[in-house]
Amino acid sequence: MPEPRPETLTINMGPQHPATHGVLRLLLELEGEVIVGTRPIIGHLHTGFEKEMENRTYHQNIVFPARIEYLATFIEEMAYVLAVEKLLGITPPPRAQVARIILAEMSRVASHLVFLGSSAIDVNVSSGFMYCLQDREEILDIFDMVSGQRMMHGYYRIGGLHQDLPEGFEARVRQIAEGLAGRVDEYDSLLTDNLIWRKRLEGVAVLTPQTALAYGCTGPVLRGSGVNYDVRKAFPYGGYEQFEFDVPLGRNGDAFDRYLVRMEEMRQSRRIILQALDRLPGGPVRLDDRKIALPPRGELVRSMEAVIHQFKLVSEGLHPPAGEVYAAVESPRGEKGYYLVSDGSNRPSRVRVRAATFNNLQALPAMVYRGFIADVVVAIASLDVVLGDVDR
Amino acid sequence: MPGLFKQSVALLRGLLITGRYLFRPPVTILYPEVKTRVAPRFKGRHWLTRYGDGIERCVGCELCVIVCPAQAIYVRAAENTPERQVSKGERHADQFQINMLRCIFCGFCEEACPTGSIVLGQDYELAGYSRASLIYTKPMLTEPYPGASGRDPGREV
Amino acid sequence: MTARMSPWNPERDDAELERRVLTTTVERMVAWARQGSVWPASFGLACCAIEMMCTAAARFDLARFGSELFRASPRQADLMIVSGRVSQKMAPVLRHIYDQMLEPKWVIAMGDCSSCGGVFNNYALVQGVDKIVPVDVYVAGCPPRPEALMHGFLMLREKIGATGGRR
Amino acid sequence: MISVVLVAAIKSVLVVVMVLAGFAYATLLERRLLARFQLRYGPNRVGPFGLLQPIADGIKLIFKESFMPATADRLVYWLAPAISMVAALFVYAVIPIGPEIRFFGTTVPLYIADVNVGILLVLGASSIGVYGVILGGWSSNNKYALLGCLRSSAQLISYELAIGLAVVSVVLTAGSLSLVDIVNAQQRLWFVALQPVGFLLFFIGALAETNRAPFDLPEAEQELIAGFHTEYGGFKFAMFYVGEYVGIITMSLLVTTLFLGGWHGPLLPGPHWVAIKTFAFVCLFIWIRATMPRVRHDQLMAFGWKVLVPLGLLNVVATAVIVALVGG
Amino acid sequence: MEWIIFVPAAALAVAGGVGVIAARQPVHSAIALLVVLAALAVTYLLLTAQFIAVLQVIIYAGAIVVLFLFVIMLLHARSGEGPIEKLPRQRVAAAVFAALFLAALIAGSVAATGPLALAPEGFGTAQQVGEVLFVTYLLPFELASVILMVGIIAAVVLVKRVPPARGEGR
Amino acid sequence: MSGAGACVALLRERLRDLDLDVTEFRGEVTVIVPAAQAFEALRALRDAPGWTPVLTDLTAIDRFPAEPRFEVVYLLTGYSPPVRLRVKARLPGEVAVMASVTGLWPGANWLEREVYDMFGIRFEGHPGLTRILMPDDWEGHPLRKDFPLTEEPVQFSGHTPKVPSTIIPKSPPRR
Repeated sequence: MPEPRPETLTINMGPQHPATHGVLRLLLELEGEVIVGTRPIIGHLHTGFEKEMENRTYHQNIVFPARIEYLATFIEEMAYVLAVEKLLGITPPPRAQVARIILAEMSRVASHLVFLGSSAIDVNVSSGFMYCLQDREEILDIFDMVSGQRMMHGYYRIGGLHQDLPEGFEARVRQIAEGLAGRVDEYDSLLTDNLIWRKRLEGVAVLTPQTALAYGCTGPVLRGSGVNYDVRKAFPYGGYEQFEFDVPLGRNGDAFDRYLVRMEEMRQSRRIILQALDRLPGGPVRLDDRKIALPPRGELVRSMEAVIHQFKLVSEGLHPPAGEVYAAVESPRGEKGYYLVSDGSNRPSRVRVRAATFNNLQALPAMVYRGFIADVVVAIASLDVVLGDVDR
Repeated sequence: MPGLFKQSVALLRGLLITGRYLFRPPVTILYPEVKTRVAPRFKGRHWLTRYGDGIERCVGCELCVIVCPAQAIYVRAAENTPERQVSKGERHADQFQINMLRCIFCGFCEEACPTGSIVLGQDYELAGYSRASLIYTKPMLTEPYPGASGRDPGREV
Repeated sequence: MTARMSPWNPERDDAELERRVLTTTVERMVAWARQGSVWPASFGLACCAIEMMCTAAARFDLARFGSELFRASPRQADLMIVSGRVSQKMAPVLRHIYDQMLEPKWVIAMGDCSSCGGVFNNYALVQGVDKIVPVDVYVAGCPPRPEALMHGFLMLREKIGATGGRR
Repeated sequence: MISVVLVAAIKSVLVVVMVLAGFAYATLLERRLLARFQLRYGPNRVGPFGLLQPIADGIKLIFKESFMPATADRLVYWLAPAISMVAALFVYAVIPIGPEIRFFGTTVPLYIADVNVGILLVLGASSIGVYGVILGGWSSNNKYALLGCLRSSAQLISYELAIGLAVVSVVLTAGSLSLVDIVNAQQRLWFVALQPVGFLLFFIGALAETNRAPFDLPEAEQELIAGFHTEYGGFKFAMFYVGEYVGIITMSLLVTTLFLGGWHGPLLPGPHWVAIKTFAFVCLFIWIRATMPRVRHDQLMAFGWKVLVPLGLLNVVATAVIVALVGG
Repeated sequence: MEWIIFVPAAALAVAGGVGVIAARQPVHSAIALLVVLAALAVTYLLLTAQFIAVLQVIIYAGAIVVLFLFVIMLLHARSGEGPIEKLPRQRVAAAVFAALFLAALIAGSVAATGPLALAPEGFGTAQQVGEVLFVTYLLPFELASVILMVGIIAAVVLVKRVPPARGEGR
Repeated sequence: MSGAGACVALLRERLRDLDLDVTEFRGEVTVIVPAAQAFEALRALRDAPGWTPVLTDLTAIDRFPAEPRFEVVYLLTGYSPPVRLRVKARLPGEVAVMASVTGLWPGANWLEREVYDMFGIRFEGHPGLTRILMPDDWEGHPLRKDFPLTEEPVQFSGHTPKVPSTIIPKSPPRR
């Protein structure tokens, strides 16, 4: 940003500001109320994930991804676990795969609900916020039931899942998925048709496809600008190639299109969940390889061998071959990738987290140029930033 | 003009939606009086469980210490003596501390425990006026009687 | 309608939090008022902030205790819920916001990261927000369930009721 | 002479107490009602049903540290919230809540003063109220507060115009500037039927004038932290708060008085009707807040100047023509 | 009876007037001006000219001084406090003129020894103001509005800047 | 452009004197180019017909104490058809300087700043190479292997334990 000109007013938005969805700091240069310069300052939530993960074993690292992007927790865990599995060259059992997809799509819905809720409160529809969070609670209840935690599940394991899905899981997921269509329709009529909502979002924070590509934007931000790229379709992972779903695209690249894309994605997630429930296979949920996955609990009392495996795997961790992989998933915010470099030891020698919002956020100055302060709020909301993901 | 009419109707419909909620009962859980029933798998406060006969399960193997990503557990093992047979193995945990403020409730310790001693219970009300008050020691962690943690004391692991 | 909780116990707690007997009626009235009207600053950092939002949302409804007025301006807030990890870069900002709040003010360290760094024991994070600001209540959990936060909040209320808001 | 002053003084005190109580419970009403729109309970723990919540809030704010930003303009920083509150309370001198009643053998009118330009006085008081906002925002020496106060005063001035035009049409219809006369003119037919456009204008203007959703830009916390009162805390903040909520009650009362026949209504005595109608409007304000997104500042100004003001002018002209034709 | 109200109001008006020129802070000047206007409104009320009093508040206090404040704040926000201009010669001239004006005032009030004239019936009512504005002095009134309009257009033209070409901030 | 192989072929054709080292692991193609020619190679890839690669990621690896110590990693993705290609350049520890690719992809701006912040690798031609995640006055580059994790012992009553990362020691690489 050039030196502030005398006739402009520089205001500092954040790092603690209600609209920045966390600890993002923006230096806005204003002419009146028109923005002529934006400088995002990030790093206020830098947690040192990459370094931390390089100092833990592959198994211990399972706890970290969900804390990086804390809104799409299951998708995050999936990304990391997939990366390690790719490094090891293994595939989890089919039941685990489908269960992961169900949980990932539920996570996506939960995350989009937070997006919707926080966008709503950013333009002061506090009720919409409450309804969205209440719907999310229903989903979190299922997560709690499955993993014992609402947000930081630690449920996925390298080579499968921690334990089988609980009793009554399918029925409850189905019930929520069935009800989801009505909920999304209700939000549609509460917000989409609302004149003020449209006026606030339409034509605001426009992102052209060229700019989006230049900044490496992904996810709904990119698709809102009309570029068809969804990791689930382009580089299918974890069994997504077996499911039918559409990738919604926007046309104008404004905040309204991104909002619509996310609304439609919730409907598509519902489709995937229902399909996955129909074809959820039986069988084990963890690989039967004692070098990778812990033995079943029951064996510990019967077999000395199992106890030895348990001790070895816990106290040493697993040892993938030397090499490097990049595994990406489609998180609610875009392409989330884990780039793991192994030197053959029990710790990754390099963990790189490719954060979708880091790239998306770079496009913010271009999006809000010559907009109003109020548009910045909408733009940040429509980017759906998670600062944990940006700063890592 | 028809556009204006449609828009006004949309605004009114928004009002109707929120208005409808006014007549629904609140979903609020009246927390301190009504405790939320967490899922059976819920990972809350830790317990060191006992067998049905009251013998402690923990053998002081320190696998939980090793696997803990936050290193929130500290165990000092001691030999069992014929006079004082605390656990079934050769050793038992002489000291067992968990720093609840470091623990992230991931459940890895429970998974790693070969005897099923450490379990994550249902209690989530963990708060204190000082950091030290949240370092739980063995007397606080050991279940007072078999099954107090809510887990079947007769289970194998 | 006060909550049934573990009573305020001075022995159990640190010396600086020792009980101060409220003598006059006015003091009691003020303590009662402060207890019933704790307005938190809307100060969200990381994962815990999401659970803090849930605490204010319909299912848990912190508003029942008169505390739903999350104030964007620290000047109007009484309580800072440090909800998430505090990085070295954020620490001065946090302190600044705390300084902007008017006395009497309280701090809840919500979750492991703000209480002591939690699982992130590394260069980037302040290992415990009590190194920057005085903390009244620590809530364990990663993140704590909304009920757990509420439990901590009720403990804080109890403390305010017992001390009248002075440290 | 003395007795006149005494009665006026007693009535003033009564009104101030009532209005302040009304303010306190308007905040509680808003919090409880908003909560019910959002499937929750709202404050219900402090006192029975949460009824003591506003009192707790008030005591807490009074006993909060008294504070002033180091760089603030001392005089103005103090003056602003006081202006805000006093201007809001002043209006009640002329708003009638009922006809005369018999009391200890004397006839006591249920209004403090029947000024023959009463409605203009209300407008005048609200134009003074702007100073609270503008000076408060300026004196805190904070960029957010300054932006908030500029926005806010621009908004208040613009929408005052719309309100003024709506009022003019009512005045033309009633043929008097006195609020008592205006209410009496509605004995047979409420002005909401005669002046539907005026009613709409006034209602929208009232939302904007009291900084309520969807026009609550001055304190748009997602954009400007807390707007003009960002730097205010404790009791001074409470005074702004009083000004704001009293404003809501005032506007509801005015809508009642100007368009809904004031104290006229079947069966119940006058003041009850005024209370019921006002309460309904306060609820409507809250309902709208629970539903509507916030408009953007430029959209707000455009709406005010390009839609409301021309509409108001047309309405005044049309009313004048009709009054001239019918009444002449 | 009226003296009880008139004297403080008049004193306040004078004090406010002094405040306008004496205050260092422009905002304080504006507030002092507000006091003057309010005190004047009170004196209008004493003349039973309620309508004029209220108009005084609405128009002067409600609009004009607000605009002053706007200007002050916008300038203040941009460039900080401007240096106080010292023009010694003007001060001398101002003092001379002020003295002359004071003398004229005193002379006028001494000369007016007759009984105080009562305000005419209906003085200051809406009807009377309307008649004066729209009947007696219609032409000057409309001319004034045209002049104001010209001023507004000029201000807009002067202030309006051509927006810079669209470029993307970094 | 039908796949990563075609990209490599194109690179070979465009830059004949380029010293390419192509490896494949788990289906991912990595091209190692000399640091001095990395910019040329990346430009050739970006302008290659048939795809419009997006710079998905830009990061670095520290192989301390091995030399050359650093590897700068560019991950290119073509969206239609979906192709991924990883380009790496090795840098010595003493003069860790690369040519900035912000001219090719504006999105590289923050990514390069992050690499600078975390590894201390400088990018020449970058419009404003300053710290991005760490405070401006921070000393050191956290993701370098010789930068300590800076742990503190967990608080227990009456005991000071080892720091977390030493509980499970890093095992020597297995074959």
